[in-house]
Amino acid sequence: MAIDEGLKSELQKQGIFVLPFEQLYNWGRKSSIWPLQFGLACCAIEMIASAASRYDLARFGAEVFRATPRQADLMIVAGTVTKKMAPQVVRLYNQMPEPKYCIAMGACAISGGPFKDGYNVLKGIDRYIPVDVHIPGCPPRPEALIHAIMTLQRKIANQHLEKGQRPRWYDKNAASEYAIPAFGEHDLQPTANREVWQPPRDYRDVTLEDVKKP
Amino acid sequence: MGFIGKGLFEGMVVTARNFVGSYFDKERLVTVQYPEERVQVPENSRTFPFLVFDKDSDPVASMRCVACKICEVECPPQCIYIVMDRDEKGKPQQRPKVFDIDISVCMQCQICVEVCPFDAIKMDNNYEKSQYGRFDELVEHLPELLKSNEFYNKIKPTEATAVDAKLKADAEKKAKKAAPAAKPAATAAKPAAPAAPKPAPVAAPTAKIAIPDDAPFTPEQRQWLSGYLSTVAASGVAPAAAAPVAGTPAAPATEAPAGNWPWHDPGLGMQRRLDLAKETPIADKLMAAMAQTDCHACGYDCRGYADAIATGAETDLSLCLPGEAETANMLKKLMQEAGKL
Amino acid sequence: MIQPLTDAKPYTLTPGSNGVIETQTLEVSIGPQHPSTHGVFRMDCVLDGESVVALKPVMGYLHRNHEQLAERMAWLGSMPYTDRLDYFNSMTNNWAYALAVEKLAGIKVPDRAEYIRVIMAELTRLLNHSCVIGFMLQDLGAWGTPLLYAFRERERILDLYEAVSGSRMMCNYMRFGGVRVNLTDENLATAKDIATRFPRFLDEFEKLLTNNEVLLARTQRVGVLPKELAINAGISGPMARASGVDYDLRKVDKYGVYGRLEFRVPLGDIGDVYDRYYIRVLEMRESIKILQQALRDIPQGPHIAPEVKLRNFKIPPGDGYGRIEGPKGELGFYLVSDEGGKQPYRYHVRPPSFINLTILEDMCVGHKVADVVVILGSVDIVLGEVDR
Amino acid sequence: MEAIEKIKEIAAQAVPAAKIEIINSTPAAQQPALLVDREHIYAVGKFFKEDPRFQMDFCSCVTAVDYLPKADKSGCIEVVYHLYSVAQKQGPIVLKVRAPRELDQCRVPSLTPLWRACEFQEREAYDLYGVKFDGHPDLRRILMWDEFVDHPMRKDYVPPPDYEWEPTPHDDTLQRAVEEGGIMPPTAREELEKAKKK
Repeated sequence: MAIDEGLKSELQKQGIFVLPFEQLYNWGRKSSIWPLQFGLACCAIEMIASAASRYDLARFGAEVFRATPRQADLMIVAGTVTKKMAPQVVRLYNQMPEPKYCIAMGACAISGGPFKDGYNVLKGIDRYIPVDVHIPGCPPRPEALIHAIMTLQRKIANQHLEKGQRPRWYDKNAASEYAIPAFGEHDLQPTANREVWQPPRDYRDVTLEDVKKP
Repeated sequence: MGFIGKGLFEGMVVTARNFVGSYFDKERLVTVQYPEERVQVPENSRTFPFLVFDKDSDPVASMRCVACKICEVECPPQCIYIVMDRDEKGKPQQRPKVFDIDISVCMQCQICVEVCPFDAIKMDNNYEKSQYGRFDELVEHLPELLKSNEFYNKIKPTEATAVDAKLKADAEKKAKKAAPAAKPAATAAKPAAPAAPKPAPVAAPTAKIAIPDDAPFTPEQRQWLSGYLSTVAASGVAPAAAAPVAGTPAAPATEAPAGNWPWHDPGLGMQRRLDLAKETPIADKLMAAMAQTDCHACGYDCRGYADAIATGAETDLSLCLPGEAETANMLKKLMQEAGKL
Repeated sequence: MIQPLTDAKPYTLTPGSNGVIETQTLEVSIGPQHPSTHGVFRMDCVLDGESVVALKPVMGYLHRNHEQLAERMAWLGSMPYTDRLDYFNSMTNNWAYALAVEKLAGIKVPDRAEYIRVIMAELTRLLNHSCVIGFMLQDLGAWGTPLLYAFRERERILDLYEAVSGSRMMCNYMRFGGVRVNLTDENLATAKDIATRFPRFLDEFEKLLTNNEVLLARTQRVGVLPKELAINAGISGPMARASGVDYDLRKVDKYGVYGRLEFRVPLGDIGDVYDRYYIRVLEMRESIKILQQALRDIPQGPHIAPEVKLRNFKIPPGDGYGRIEGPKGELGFYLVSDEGGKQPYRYHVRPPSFINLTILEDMCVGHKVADVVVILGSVDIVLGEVDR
Repeated sequence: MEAIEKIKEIAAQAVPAAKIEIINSTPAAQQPALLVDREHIYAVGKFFKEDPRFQMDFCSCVTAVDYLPKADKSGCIEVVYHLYSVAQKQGPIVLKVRAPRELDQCRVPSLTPLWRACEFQEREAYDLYGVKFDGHPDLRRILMWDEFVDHPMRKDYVPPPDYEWEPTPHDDTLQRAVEEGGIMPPTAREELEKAKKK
């Protein structure tokens, strides 16, 4: 059921907004992303800065930092996830109700970043939980976090309610909890959740030839 | 002293003043309405590295990076990966074939910029890099990394102007140094003429004059030379005589600094350089085995490193990063031949 | 696995032997995810009713192996990592590391660089102290307001940092033998502007807080730290000075050019949370004095010692300990160099906030659980530094 | 403060049984240390703390250093204490004590009864280096989790195999990855194994 674009804009001029239910629904969801008040390291300070007066995350409906995961929609993994902290992070994500999103803020949260060679540093939170948006940077500027939230809003706005295109969490039986790693004698057990983390393709193949291409 | 609750009241006055003031006082109205308006980032601001090239028409040829791998070694989180470009014969081309920066690891410390002797890598100030994916999107390859000098000038005018001036001065100095050496070099190079490019046969005036790919010319020289040769060809003057004089011998001359080392030319292959240094003392031979980029990756220029090895001041033979294993092996071989190892 | 600190007593409502109703003690784990633990820090508290009976700090949730990574890379490579130790104060961290290396290598720093370092360090102190007070008030329940004011001022200082060093938080600004970029006149004017404007902000801040009855009621005589214990437990920085320990490395070691600058060291006498709050306000006022003197006296000249090599920097074998007065206390680097000298053989950070946590239990026992977060807030910890 | 030789003399007089040795630091740093034997480190520390000439009441920094055995000398774990005096504003006196590297013999007396400042720092040295401090009131792991068995800052510590594919790996990293069987794309693995066979 599509609405004619011309008619739509004509109506809009007269103050009547016609839009599919899906769009209204997504608009509501994307305009009230409540993050979990949860900072890990350096990036958390920039996260606070983006919620403070100068960058004012409230303009995006995302300033309501909730202290409990039960009331949060978004987990901003802001900082280095160490192996000692990883089980807690996964547990927090498990405790969040669906639909839930995860932003990996900063190099450490994405891949371990500069600390990736450390014996106690997890090489990216996406080993255990799915990540929706990655923000590179060390730390990213507050604007970069806002940009990521806008990116996430775009993702939410493009989700469909129709059967077959629905996001994972509309399915009652879909997993919303992820395995929590246990502390082992030398390392976390398991070291990665293979259902969540898949190795990518090999990336060492973009060469000078690709520059010459128009 | 005052009444009970005076402190609280005073505090509320402060908040009230801030609240009301935020409507009138610019000092108190601090919010930046990103994304509609943006904070003017200072010129020094840095996010992720990019590679500079000089000419828009040919980014590959005018790339400043010579793949010396200093940044790869010095990068604290090891997020740079470089493979040197080689032709079919395996001869280094003084430019990277692969240059990857994993910006999901990069800590924006700017150390790569500081250690680069060629001003080839610089810091961008674009921070809007959020992506849905991690590997496909967050690894920057050559096509994304290469940015023009104009772009660099635009984002960091002061710094880029200084860099341009420095590069220009360096080039002039190099040319000046080369000028007195030009004449002896020209005569010296004559015996080596057979190896020099055979001038194109006198053919139709429109014919493109082919300059062999391995001829030791910089792109500018190459361009000038092909222009020159075609005018010569077009004017009907026998190029057979003109070309060797005008073109070939001049090339090592512009490349060779005051020391007049014919092998000091990164465009030549290892074997060719060693041939040129055949009859010379061990220090020169060692020098000929280097990559000739004068990148200071070893802590010296090529001459200095060779002298240091020859005098025994430097014992580590694996310091020549752009020369890779080829140079290290050759240095070892030369030292063994000289009986110093 | 949480190990119980005490044996659980049986829960009973029958009167005990002396007529008092016996209750069970309750073990509460505060953190690692908690709004007022300043990061990923955990406290295992044993509560009797609302009173704290025992408390054990649990840390390591941000242990990211800074020391081991530093032992694998060149001396310079660790400089950007020091930014990430105490991520509020990257400038002073840089300075501490540079100072330790300069001590080992015997490098003399040009005068202008020393002045630039003083300016940057004092700006950092302003930034750190105002934010700490904001965070502490946040723990007290003053949701937002003081913190927002502090962050508003912080942005001004960060703008200067970015203009000078290129990054807001992770400056990576100091180099062995000086600083990376010289300060321009424009930067100096900005710094002057901050120094003249900051007292006004402090006045406002103080009006908001210092005499506030709620703050007084919640902080006075809470978390008292006696002077002897403070010295014995190695407490340093504003926390020690609030307990009356007259020990400021800027006065004692006179590193940099602090010997030439005039300032007082404010001291508290009770050592409670309020003293620790007020000491920071007073220190900020002294910092402004230092800033004004440094901005007045800053000489022309080179900003870095020219003989110091950027690459292949080597240090003769041996060890040494260099320390500075960071905003949180004594920040020291113990460095060992071996035969090669290209990288540290041992690289140890003496983090002030880690050692300042030693007496957390002593300060908290006997107080209500709501006071624990305030006391922790007044210690001023940053987990990047506690766990490294 | 007096020269280090003088300090050593005074300390040797006060604790006659102690074996004290001067270790020089980097020439420029000029922080020579006193190496004290394990049996007497507590007595020497107590002397420096209480003697009115020194009054070393502030123990600033405690750390351990792991020296691997070399051709000419055996390895050891060295615990370093930096002492300062708040009362007299002087210092540092650096005390060092050495213990064998073997885990069961790696014990030194704890100085926590003298200075509370050592409490957490000695726990950290125990956690990361495996030095057992006799007399420490609460010697548990502090940074790593309780179930962890290794001492990761030791120079011979081998990290667990958890290589994950990095787009910018270096040859030695990749080599290690193949040996460990880390998480990596199949193409990369095939290529590497081919290269290895060659």
